[in-house]
Amino acid sequence: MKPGQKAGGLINPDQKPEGLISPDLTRVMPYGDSLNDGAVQLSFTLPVPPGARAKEAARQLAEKMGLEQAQVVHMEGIDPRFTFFVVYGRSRHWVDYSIIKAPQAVKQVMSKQDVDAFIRTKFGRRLRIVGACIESDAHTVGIDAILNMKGYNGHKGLESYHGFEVHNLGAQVPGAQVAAKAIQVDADAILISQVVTQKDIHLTNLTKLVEILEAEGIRERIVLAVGGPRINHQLAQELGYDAGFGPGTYAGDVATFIVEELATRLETGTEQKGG
Amino acid sequence: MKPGQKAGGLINPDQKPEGLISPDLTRVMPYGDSLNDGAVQLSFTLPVPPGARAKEAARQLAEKMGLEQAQVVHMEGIDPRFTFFVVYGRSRHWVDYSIIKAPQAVKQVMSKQDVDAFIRTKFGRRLRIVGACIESDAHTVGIDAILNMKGYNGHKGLESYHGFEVHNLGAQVPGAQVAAKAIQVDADAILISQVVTQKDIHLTNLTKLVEILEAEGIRERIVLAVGGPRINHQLAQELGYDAGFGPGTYAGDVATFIVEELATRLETGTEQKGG
Amino acid sequence: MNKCREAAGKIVQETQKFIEAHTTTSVERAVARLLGIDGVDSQGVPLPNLVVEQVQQAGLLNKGIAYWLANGVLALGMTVQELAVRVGEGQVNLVKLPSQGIQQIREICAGLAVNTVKEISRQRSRREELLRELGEGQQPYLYVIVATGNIYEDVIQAQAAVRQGADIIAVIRSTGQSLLDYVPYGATTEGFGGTFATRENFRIMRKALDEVAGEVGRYVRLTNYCSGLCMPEIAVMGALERLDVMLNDSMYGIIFRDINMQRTFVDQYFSRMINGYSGIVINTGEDNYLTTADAVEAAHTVLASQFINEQFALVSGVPEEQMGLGHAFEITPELEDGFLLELAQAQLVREIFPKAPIKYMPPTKFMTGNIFQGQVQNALFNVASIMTGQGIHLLGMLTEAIHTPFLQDRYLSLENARYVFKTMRHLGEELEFKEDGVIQNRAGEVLLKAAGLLEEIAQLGLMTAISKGYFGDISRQPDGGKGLSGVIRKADSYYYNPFIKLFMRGRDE
Amino acid sequence: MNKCREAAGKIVQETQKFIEAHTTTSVERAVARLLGIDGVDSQGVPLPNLVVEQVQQAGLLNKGIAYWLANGVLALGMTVQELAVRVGEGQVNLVKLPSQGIQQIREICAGLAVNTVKEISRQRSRREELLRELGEGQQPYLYVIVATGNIYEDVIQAQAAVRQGADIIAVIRSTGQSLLDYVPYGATTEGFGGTFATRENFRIMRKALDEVAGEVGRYVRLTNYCSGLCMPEIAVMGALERLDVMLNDSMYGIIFRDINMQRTFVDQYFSRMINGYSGIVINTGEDNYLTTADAVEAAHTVLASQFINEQFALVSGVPEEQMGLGHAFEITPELEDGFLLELAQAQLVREIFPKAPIKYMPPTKFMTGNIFQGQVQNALFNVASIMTGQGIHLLGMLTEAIHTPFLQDRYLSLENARYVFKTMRHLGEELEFKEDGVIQNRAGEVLLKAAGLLEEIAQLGLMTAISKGYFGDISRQPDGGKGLSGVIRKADSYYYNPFIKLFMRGRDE
Ligand code: B12
Ligand code: B12
Ligand SMILES: Cc1ncc(COP(=O)(O)O)c(C=O)c1O
Ligand SMILES: Cc1ncc(COP(=O)(O)O)c(C=O)c1O
Repeated sequence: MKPGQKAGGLINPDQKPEGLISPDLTRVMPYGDSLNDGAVQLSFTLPVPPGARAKEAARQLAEKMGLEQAQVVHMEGIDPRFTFFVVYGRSRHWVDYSIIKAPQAVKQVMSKQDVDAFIRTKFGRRLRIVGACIESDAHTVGIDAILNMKGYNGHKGLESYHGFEVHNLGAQVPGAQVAAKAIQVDADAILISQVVTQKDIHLTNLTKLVEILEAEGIRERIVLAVGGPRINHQLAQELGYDAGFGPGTYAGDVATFIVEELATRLETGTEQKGG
Repeated sequence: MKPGQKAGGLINPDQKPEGLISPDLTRVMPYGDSLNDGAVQLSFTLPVPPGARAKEAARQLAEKMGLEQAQVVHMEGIDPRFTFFVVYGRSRHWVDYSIIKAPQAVKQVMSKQDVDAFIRTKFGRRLRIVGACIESDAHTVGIDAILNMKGYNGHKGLESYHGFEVHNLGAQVPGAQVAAKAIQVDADAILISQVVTQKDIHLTNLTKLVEILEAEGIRERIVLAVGGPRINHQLAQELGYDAGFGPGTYAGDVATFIVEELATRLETGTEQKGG
Repeated sequence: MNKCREAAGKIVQETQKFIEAHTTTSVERAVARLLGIDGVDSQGVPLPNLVVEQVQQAGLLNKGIAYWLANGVLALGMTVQELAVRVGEGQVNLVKLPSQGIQQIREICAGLAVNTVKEISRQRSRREELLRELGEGQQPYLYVIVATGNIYEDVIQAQAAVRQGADIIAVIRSTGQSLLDYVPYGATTEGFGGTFATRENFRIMRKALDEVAGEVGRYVRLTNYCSGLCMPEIAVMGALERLDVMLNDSMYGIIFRDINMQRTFVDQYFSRMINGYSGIVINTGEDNYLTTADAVEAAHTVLASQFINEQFALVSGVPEEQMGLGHAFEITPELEDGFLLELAQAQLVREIFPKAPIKYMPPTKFMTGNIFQGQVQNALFNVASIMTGQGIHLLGMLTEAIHTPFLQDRYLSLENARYVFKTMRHLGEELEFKEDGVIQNRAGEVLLKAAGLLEEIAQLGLMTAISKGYFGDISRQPDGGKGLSGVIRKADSYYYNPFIKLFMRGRDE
Repeated sequence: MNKCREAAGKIVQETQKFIEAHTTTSVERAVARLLGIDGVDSQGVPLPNLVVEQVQQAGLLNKGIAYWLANGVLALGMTVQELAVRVGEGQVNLVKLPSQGIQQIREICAGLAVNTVKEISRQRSRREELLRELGEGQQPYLYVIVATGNIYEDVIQAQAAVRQGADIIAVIRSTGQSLLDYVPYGATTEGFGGTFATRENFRIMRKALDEVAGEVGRYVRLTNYCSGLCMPEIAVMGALERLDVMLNDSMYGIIFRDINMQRTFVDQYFSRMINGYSGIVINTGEDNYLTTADAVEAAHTVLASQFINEQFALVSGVPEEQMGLGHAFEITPELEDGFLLELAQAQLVREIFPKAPIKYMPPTKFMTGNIFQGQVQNALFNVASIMTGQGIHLLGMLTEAIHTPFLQDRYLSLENARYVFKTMRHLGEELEFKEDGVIQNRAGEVLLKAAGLLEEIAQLGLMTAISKGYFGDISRQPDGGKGLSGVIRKADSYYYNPFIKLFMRGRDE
């Protein structure tokens, strides 16, 4: 560059180019170091030995995934038959963020006081909760975080609410046992936790429970919710649950959902229980 | 599971299921922990604030890239306007590995002795090489690894070959200077290195050099090769070079290419120089 | 330190009285296996279960299954396996057969037992031979898990890991297996979060590892779980199929699987006897406390449990060299100077159990979906391990919070550890902890609290202590939990189990 | 250690004689800027270049540009800037104007100079004020680069980094700028591997950082490169726009950019004077040796260069507290106990220059496309830094071998370092290195070799030593390289530069 040439475009310093900071929300693309550069990182293993052909295969795969200028930046044979790749590229794809909906079980989380007050006024009795980590799953930390007095991250669990009577059945509880307990205590809500997801075992377990509850004729009578690291509200609803809760859930979220849901049912005449 | 139920399928232990170890090479898919599970890891940043909608946007993007069961396993707001994601999913895509070609500049690398012997017998004179890291690029380690006596990883550089006379011009050499030097020493080959690739500066620099060489009328007379961490043979050819060399190249690779290429030209009558 | 050992000794001696007066269905099934029974009936029910159930239903298991089997063999003149098959077919009822002379019965048993014990010794010698021949990796051993649910995929993953430097391969069990009151049979391809522990699966993996060990010129150890309702049976399978390491804890099942404590105590005793004799290193499960409890507050409970596990191991004939006592790197990343506390604990355990191949577990509960940061957490864990010279180093996986390891996850973790271990190989020897500094003081504090805890437990008795929630904040009742119905009071001198003497004698020689 | 300092002192004194007898076009352009000239002509050529070239072409720059500008101001009765604009328009030739009295000229100059120097002092006070008001991060400071090539994207990236914990933001320059013999002008959006260093870009980033500093309640330092053919001019721009840190090395340009050594030595002297006076911390570039040389073999050359940089800094008025001497974590991961050598070096540098805010560079050349392993390499670098208490900690990026950092790369690196620094905060204080161990011995060895090297260089003279390839294995000739034509012998007492006294006095006060 000679002095006469300008170093880059000369721009009026007072006029910040707006595009840089306000992406078009109807066409949101990944961002690496420039708006809409589409920068994406990938890693995967292919069942082929390392070499120029393997590298090209990885590049082609990335291209099929919609990456332009895909660069295989790392290739390592991790076994005679397998090769690991790290790829960077520019995604052609975009999403229309402006129309994305991600329905949540709860809009506005109530405080513990408010929940208790709401229960007192609306129901005039304690609500009965049965909770469990079902079938082969023994990960109780999540459900305990929701149910136990102590709670999680400073958020007390449902046991600490005046308005709830909590029956925490613990780990590896067969679905039938959950149903039996719910019938025994005449539960208002059943809270399920599922953490292990390998080979979609959680879907199997959760579906099975719904079937049991239906067979026992109590599905309609109770609020049925599920939580876990790979659960979200939409998935839960697809599985026949009333609500689903993912990572970062606290007792307050599910408490709010339960009372609001029961109140709605009461109003629409679908809640039948007494005190 | 009751004792009567079998734990998984009962399989004849002597008959190893072949599919598990021999993937179909016409439909190669990523491998996580089971053949053809398509497991792929992604990470990227979107220019939207974190939240349920952002997570859903990330999931949709992964889906557009062809991932099934895409799981956003990590979401972190790294600025009020930007969110970082880690996603795992199962790629629907596959590549036909059986037909992949990845042409390389050299098929069979010759030893140093063989190259020298080849030069002695075929050309009967030393071949003259001009090397440089051109334009704004100052990364000389790569070109030095190829040219300098010392070489790289125990592979001596071209200077150590009897059959080459090497002129290493160093860093940030303008294209015009490369051409001048090549004319001055009546070079047989020009070796270029390009390391910085941001905003495709390497493409600009490399194209410019070809134009200069053509303008000087020497392009056809010399073997022109380029190397660098983001260079491969195909890209180089597209840019008008005779060969391209990527990471892990040693002097032997390029030496073999130069002598083979010059020999071919000699045979087909396109090489014109004397000793 | 001595106080701790004394108190733990007292605790174990007390419990040992109960243990020695009892047997369990799973101990007896293990005996049946040791006498030569294997396989399933036409419904897939394991034969050891069928024979033991038959005797138990008659209320006669208190004499020991060995007695009944030998009696049957004598009465019907067939092999034990044939006998079991007949039981399975409903053609024989063991307790209805005419009684044979007790002298003869014992002779038959002794003969069968010696054969099996010899086979176990052969496997032990084979291991020693291979170790001599091939050598082994440097400590800390690199230990990784495979957990695809499919034994054939596991083999692929395991062999790749070995080629990447792994010294120990653990085949993780499917969820739920620990609560099965039988051991599944055959090669299996459908587990959840792990692969079923079956004898055939053990065999397949053993063969695969021996193969790749030859290739890499390094003996590769195989690990499985000797835990749950079938502890002793799995110990038998492991002994016969030359497993090298077994997850085996005296209290894990009680606390984390709600298995009845009487059952667990009796089961662990016999299983450890077998492990001890087979030269198998046991791995205890103290790390599990820290997945629910806070690692800073509960550090002393880990140490206390290690002392108890040590004493239980000693009384069942497991030498110190086979005690892979467990602990874990589980302090929150948010704590300033948290690493100093991790170092203190790691160094403390290392010094208190100098001969034990301490098992060090990676961060798990503070791992997140941020796999990039996960690599860093695991790197610091690797640093702590090499600085303090741990024995068995379980590799943390960057995807811990996401899925059981992919092929590439294991490769990345192994690369991480190999680099850290190499570049810091002798760092521990170069450094001294400041006198009276944070690290030394922390170690002292943890030891002191452990001693206090152990003395309290010694006073209360172990069962009462557990029922009061002394471990993992979880309280279990002596009559609660799964498997109590399988606990049987021995018929004193009528009870017969030929293996106890053989295994315990083996140790004294 | 004392031997090293003495030898380095001698080396610098020798070179200083040459330096003080010369000026350069870039020193004079810096003076022009300090006197108030800014902007470009209609062709985009910077006015400081135009005025200096005009005088140089007349062969009269040996009196100093200050003389000619003041003369012009007096002769034409306009401001310096107006004068420069006219020169740009070809309407004025400075050397053709009637000579004014030398007394008046010096007065005019002194007046203009004092104004600028006051402005610089104001910026320095403003920095101190903001530091008092907002406070700052703990050392080691977290230093990250932005390098999008576009100043507006840089701002976005920089602000995000600060929110993630960064203490220092460096705007990396585009490739090639260091060889430009002028400073580009205005806001720029198209650089390669970096963003052009222009005064406007400095201003935009300074404003953005002050903004976000207020938000996070922590002063954020801004770094750029005072390096290349325009060293002194960039020093002026940095002083006026309140940069806080400047890459500024006495030999980097010679060795790594093939800039003429006479030019560099003269330029670095005046630029350091400005940096010193402005309270700007200089960062030296010894880390660069290790990107080409082997870190184990060449460790002592790093140390030797640090001693030389220290002495050059001292003679130009840079106090120790502003000397960010550079070194780097660049030992191959393949070397057993390599980390021990890294620790030895880091500790050594720390102890030899106790007041200097040592700049510690991350692994670069052994970084690969394996970003996951890159996180681990960077984690160990972070460990070494916190254990030895470095001052300025340049964050390694997991994508080092791939591209200049993405937004997420910086976030991941910051998270890495924040975690390591927190969990190991006082680890260094807890540990002692074994007497006579590997680490201590290595440190001793490196120091000894550095002393030997410095004494050899002192004997040879620095220019000869460089021409013999003593640094970075690269040999440069006194008459070779770029920019020699810009070196001018001062016309002894006729040479006039009002700033030297002002800046050097400022220091003594
Ligand atoms: C702790 C732990 C254990 C402990 C469990 C102790 C206990 N009492 O829970 C122990 C050591 C026993 C264990 C064992 C096993 N584990 Co585990 N374990 C973990 C670990 C490290 C942490 C899980 C945890 O406690 N998270 C903290 C809680 C608070 O988070 P959470 O569960 O997501 O809960 C939150 C939300 O999801 C939600 N939530 C959850 N449930 C519910 C319910 C309701 C109603 C609501 C409203 C909300 C809600 O709210 C909670 C608070 O915000 C994870 C790895 C990891 N870092 O995530 C592996 C992990 C979950 N385990 C795993 C596996 C495979 C196992 C084993 C099967 C391994 C084996 N084969 O031996 C065993 C067997 C367990 C079994 N039978 O299920 C895998 C699961 C893989 C998969 N995706 O399928 C993981 C991911 C580890 C891995 N990468 O392999 N484990
Ligand atoms: C060392 C280094 C430097 C040194 C260079 C010293 C020197 N004399 O070369 C210094 C410190 C000076 C430097 C400076 C800069 N660097 Co630099 N540097 C690196 C680093 C760490 C290593 C590069 C290297 O030496 N690799 C080793 C060699 C052996 O590998 P190689 O070049 O790929 O060569 C092999 C093959 O590619 C091939 N090959 C290469 N050339 C040729 C030619 C032929 C003919 C053949 C046959 C083969 C061949 O064979 C070689 C041997 O196998 C990389 C990061 C990294 N870890 O890769 C960054 C990196 C290359 N640098 C980078 C940048 C941006 C810069 C700067 C522009 C930063 C700045 N703005 O100040 C400056 C300016 C330099 C300039 N003007 O070009 C970026 C480039 C980003 C991009 N993709 O565009 C990188 C990737 C770092 C980063 N992430 O930001 N750098
Ligand atoms: C001692 C012990 N046994 C068993 C297990 C495995 O659990 P499960 O009971 O589900 O097989 C663990 C967990 O790590 C353990 O530490
Ligand atoms: C002192 C110094 N100046 C400048 C640079 C940057 O290089 P360039 O000359 O390309 O601006 C570096 C590189 O890190 C450096 O250390």
